Amino acid sequence: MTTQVASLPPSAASPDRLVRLVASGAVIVTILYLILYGLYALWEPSALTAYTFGSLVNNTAPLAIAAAGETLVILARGFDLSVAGVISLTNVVMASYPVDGPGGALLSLMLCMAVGGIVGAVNGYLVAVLRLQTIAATLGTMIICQGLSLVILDAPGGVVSDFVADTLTDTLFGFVPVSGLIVAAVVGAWLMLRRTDLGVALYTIGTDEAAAALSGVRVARTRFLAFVAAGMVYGIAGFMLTAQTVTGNPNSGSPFLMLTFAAVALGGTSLSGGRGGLVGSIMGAALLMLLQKVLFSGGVSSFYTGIFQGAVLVLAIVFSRALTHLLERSRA
Amino acid sequence: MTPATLDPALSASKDERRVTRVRPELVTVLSTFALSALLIVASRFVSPALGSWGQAATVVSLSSFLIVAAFGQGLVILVGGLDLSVASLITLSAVLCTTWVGPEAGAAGILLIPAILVVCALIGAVSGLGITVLGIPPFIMTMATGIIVAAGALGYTSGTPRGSAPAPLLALMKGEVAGIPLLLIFTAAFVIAAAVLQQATGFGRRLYAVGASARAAFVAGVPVTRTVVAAYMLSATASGVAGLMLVGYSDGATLRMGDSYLLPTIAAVVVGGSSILGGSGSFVATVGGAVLLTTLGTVIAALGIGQGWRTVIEGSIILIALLLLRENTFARIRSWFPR
Amino acid sequence: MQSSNLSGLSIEGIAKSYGATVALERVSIHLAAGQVHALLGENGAGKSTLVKILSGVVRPDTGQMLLDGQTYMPGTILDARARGVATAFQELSLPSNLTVAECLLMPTLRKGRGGLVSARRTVAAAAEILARYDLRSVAPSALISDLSLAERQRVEIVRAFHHADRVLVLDEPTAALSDVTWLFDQIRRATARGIAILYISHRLAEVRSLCPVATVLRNGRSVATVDLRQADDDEIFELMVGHSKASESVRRSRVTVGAPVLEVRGLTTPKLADVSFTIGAGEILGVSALDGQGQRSLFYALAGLEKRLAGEVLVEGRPSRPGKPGDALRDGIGLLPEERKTEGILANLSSASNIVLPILDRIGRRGFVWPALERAAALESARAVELSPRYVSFRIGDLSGGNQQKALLARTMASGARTLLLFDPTRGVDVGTKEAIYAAIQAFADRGGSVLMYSSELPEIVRLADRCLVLYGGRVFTELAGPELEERTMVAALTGYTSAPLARGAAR
Amino acid sequence: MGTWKTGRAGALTTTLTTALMAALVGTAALGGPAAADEKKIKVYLSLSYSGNAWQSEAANVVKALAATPPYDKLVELKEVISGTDPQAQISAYESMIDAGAQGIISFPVSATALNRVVKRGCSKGVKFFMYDATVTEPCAYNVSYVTAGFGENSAQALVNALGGKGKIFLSRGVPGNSVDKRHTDGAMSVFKKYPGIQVVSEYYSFWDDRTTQQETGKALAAHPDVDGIWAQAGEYGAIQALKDKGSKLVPVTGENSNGFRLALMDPAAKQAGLTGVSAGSPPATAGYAFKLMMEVLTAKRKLEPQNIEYPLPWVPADQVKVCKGQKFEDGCNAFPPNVVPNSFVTEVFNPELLPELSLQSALEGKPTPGATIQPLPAEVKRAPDSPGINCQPCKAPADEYKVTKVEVKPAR
Repeated sequence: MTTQVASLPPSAASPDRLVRLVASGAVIVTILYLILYGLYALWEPSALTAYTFGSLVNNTAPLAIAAAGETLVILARGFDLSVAGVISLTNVVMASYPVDGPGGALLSLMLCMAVGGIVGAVNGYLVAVLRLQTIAATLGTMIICQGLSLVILDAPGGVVSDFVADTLTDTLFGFVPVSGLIVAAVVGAWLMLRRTDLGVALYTIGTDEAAAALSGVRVARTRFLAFVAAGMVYGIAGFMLTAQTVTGNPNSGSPFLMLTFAAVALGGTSLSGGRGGLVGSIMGAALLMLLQKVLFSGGVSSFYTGIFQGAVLVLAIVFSRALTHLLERSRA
Repeated sequence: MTPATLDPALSASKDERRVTRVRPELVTVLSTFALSALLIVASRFVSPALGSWGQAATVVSLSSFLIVAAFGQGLVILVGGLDLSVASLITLSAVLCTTWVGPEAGAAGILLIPAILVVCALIGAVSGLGITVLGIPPFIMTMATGIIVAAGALGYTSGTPRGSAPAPLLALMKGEVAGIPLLLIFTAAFVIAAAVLQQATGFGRRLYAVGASARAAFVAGVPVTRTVVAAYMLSATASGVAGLMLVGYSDGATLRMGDSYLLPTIAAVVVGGSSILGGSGSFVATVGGAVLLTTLGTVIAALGIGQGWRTVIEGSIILIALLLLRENTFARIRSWFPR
Repeated sequence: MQSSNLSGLSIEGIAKSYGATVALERVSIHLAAGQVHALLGENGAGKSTLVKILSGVVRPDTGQMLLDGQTYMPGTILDARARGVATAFQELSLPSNLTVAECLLMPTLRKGRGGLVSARRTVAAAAEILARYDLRSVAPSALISDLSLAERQRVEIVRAFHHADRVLVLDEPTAALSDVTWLFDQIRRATARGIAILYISHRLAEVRSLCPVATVLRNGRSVATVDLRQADDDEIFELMVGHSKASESVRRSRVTVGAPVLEVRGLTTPKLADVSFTIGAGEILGVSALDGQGQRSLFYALAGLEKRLAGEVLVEGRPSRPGKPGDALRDGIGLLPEERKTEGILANLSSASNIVLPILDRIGRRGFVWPALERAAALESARAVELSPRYVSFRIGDLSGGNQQKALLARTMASGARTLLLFDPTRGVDVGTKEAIYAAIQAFADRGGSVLMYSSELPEIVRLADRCLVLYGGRVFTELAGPELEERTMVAALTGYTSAPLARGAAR
Repeated sequence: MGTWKTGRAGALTTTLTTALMAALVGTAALGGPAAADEKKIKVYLSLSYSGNAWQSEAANVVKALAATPPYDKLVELKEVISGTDPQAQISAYESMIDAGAQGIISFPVSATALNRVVKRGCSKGVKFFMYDATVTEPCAYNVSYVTAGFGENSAQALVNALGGKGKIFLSRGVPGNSVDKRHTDGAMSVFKKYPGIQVVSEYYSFWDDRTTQQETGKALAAHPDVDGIWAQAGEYGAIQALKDKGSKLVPVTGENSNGFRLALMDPAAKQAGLTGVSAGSPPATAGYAFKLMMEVLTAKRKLEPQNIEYPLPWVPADQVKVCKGQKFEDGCNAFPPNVVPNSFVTEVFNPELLPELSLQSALEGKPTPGATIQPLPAEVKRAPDSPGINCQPCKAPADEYKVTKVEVKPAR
């Protein structure tokens, strides 16, 4: 090498991984969660009981899992509105075709994931192969899923098997909520996925699709699989929602539409793809659900709840940006 | 074809490779309107009373709100954002209109209508500043302003919006001039003015530039922050106008007035061929998208089947329309007609 | 000329159209194993399309390719790699979120326990690859986004070498490299192993030192394959553009330098220390430096893109403290940015929209900028840089790099700024376009404008500049003018008198 | 966004955040749980979405009653709006139970999804009083008109007005909602009996005036020759859509908006062909449920959890009478247009059950000056079983869709 290399700034050494980790969305949103939980416990001492925590986890699980699925699509630079449709659809399917016992629960779970996977495959085909814009294609499939939900169940009702209703909302050893374990399983699957070629490819096409293609990443296939995987995860969310509400409702998915995106964004995942992760989204969902509790225990109610919710949403993002900025500056 | 040797015919440095000149946007616009017309005509099979001018008039009046609100949404999408506060701002302006102005408003009361739009624009400015200055993702920022505004409207009215529409708005929505509905004239004027603003002013061109690449536009000297904030202000104002029109249409305000417009505004923009990532699209195409969606709604409403299947058909037709409107489709159709 | 030969890659009668746009009409080339074959042509001649076809990104409409006698028609990058064909792309293709190691091994990383990706093994494998190609200075675990442009280019090249067992395509591999010794060494080692190399560069000197033969592409056709030892520059140039070229390398005629236009006093930024200079009306001040000596910081600080820590800037006597490029424009300073792709073009928009962006308010009538007005203004600006009128209504992203650069230069000049900051205005640009750009810059100066120009190519500075600042370590190392302003002195100054002359300087 | 300039926004963001976070924590701390008055009965009002007139009137009458002596000294009422998402309401109920609620009066957004948390509340001694909408959990009290036969009675009235023959629209509520289904099933049980009645269009109006207007407009484009409209809430929009189309009006049955009632008594509209019945969901149910709950909580009444039927309001066109004052007095049942908006739901009053209320209570949630709480009649009317609405599993009575309010004319 000639001298000029020596005169260059040294090739960026392996960056400070710790700082990067701390500045990542997941950690910041967890910090925020702990702060808010502290506030909640301060105002509502029962917040620290296993029961309250368990029911909070139960309440959070469907949104957290739905947000986890959405993250897969968003990382690959897409929007998936079909999350609302899949949750409604799996919910009414489960309530219309209940199967009893642990084996039945497993069968239902498989069925939900299959339904979600099929919807995801349709989305994936429309987006990755036919090259429709993600938001437009998934809007179409969301509407179709909502229609199908109404066809299957035209009014709330149906039957949910006792095993699903009771066991999945129970706690193990008195303090481990089963729904939390399911969320943990999703996280586990994600951590495995991240360490596969597909996982790396997912981030890469979200960052720079053209460069990814030139690096040998099969962009269409990766995006297709991201939608399929996301659909299957929404299926799990629908399954958990059914376990919690013990009923079928053709509109049950609608409230999830905006909330999943909010959870993903709160969790530090960039809505323009390539940056973020699934754990952050799950914590983002948990934060949103906790917020209701904190506002209630803080005595904020009635009309003004919305104002606080909106403000906290913005502040959470600003806070995480500021923290990232401070950390980066301290590193520099 | 010439062999790979020096060819005298090539000595002049002339590039003879042909290039397409048909603009895809134009094709999108024509296709959306053609599809709408086709749907109206085809709807005769659904009900004999359909496919008439009466139905077309219904479509125009029902799509006018969507057209106005989608203009704002389109501007925001053009700069690479998304406005989720559309629904709340429609509601807010409707509520303020019936409470501030009301049916018996005199000249002074009418002056409050611009004031309502200023309130909307200021809220849009807050969204825009949050996005540009604080760097909050548009999705979250406008969702938050939406939630806050909705809560504010709820608190302001204690849940019950009072009053009804001022006379000028009633006249706008229901009146006629020389046999032509005033609403049609207003909508046409709005579309022209809005299309000119977006396509043929410095501000409009800068919106495209920012949407194409905010960084490159910034380096080229475009005041990016100001342009983006202005887009959000205009979007909020357009939502406000849509809210006022809805007050005139239904002679009153409800707190859920705007709820059913959020997704349709986005759908109209996207069906009109704009990229959700910004930097492309035209307002006339968005109008086509809005008209197409509304036509679809009226035709499907007349189908004698259950709501579930109706919804399934609606979703399917949206997907089919999107597939037909793809650029590939145009390219293929064009290849059938060699010049 | 090569006769048909089984070993190597034969391209026969390839054509490709995008819709109604014809990119390649008929191209035939034979790449012999173990030989470096140059591909020459103006921007827009169809080189990128040919590269894409060879790499498996697009399929040709007609024609065939034979690799060692077997049909070669890759459908994907991976197909191409499987046959031993790999490309180092001009628009670098390294996803910025990946580490160097991941980039080198994508799409299949090294696995550890349970079939999961092992970061350790991936890094180890990558370190081995980097070592094999003498690029130990880049850490395999570094993120691409943390690398300099030159380092990225090197990684891109190493990746191509790593995957190219039979054929290697190098598309403008030296665009971001100040030093080419390393690359040339690697090329020689590869040819020694019998690899056929297609080498694309705008730098004729480079091409001559590497390649025995060259194929010239013009308007989508391969017009000739020439033995470079027997063809002089003018002949090649004539083949490329279709007419003979005006005499070159005339030192610009010196007009009298007018009153100071841009005065910089003690400018300091985090990467720049106490830089002072003055440019007069009609003067072109060159800036020369090795990679990363603060030249970018200098340009960006003047244009309002970077914070200043100290110092004063006067434009025609008035202080200029731009907070953003818009302010700088108002002060009369226009910047041609470094990274064309990310900071220059608005890829989705037409060239016309790109060109008139800073002057929208001026060209409008009563505030309306009708498409006709935009087009007229753009055409006028395009003329100054010899941008073909037919490109004005094209989507700029579809144009070749050279034409994009012309459009950007047209934009900067049309902005009305009296001081232009041109950062490497001819990067990745072909000979014909270079001439047009030189002419435009000279004309601008002749009209009394002042220019601050950084270039990675020394002859360019020698040819255009009246004086030249040499930056080293963020400081003005020396200022060269008059007879001192020639390549040998500059090479010495660039390295701070520390080392042997640079390869490129020596090659010229 | 925000990435076109580098490293500028950072410092500003930091400062702002610190300030804002401090402010937030500060406000939150100040607004922390008010020191609860130990002696007062802790009651929560859980709303779905206070977004339409009906919801806010229902909430207002509860608030007004809670502030009417002697309850103003007895009860501490807190309102929580949780939206239309069952999960949010589950979470809200959980919080209320944890916060030591003694009674929860609520509009439940789902008949079944809340059962689990309701059951848990019951086991902790919380009394749940559901108004209008219902839950199937037997430990809750459901107070509702839903079983009182709105659908079949109004359908029969429409059939009678049309002489058993004609094309009609069904303007329904929210797709996939059990109350909408109950009403529509009831109505269809009547329409099916008349071969001359032809349902030419069926659409969903989400119980909203403006949506009804738009959807009716679409249906009118396909069927301009419609003879009658059977509508759920939002009926005033149907009348506006008819007016938008031209001069001809047709018989319309619908719910209780003030605009609809005024239209029914408008001579010009009557001339143009409008007639019908105003019936349906009364916000007054909330007030009745609240008073019942308070009587149970204060041990003035012994009442096991059960389904209680609130009487169906029934005002045919010829019985609409405009009130002069602030209440329903002398048999009046509508208000002048300048007093309340068209969307105002008139059936917020009940002279016998809720004499404490006035317009001010309904619109602003304030007690009527001088009013005191009057005891309720001792008797409550038990509601029949309605599977999936107020019980599960159970069987509906054979005469579930019996028409009670009008004469059943035989089909021709």
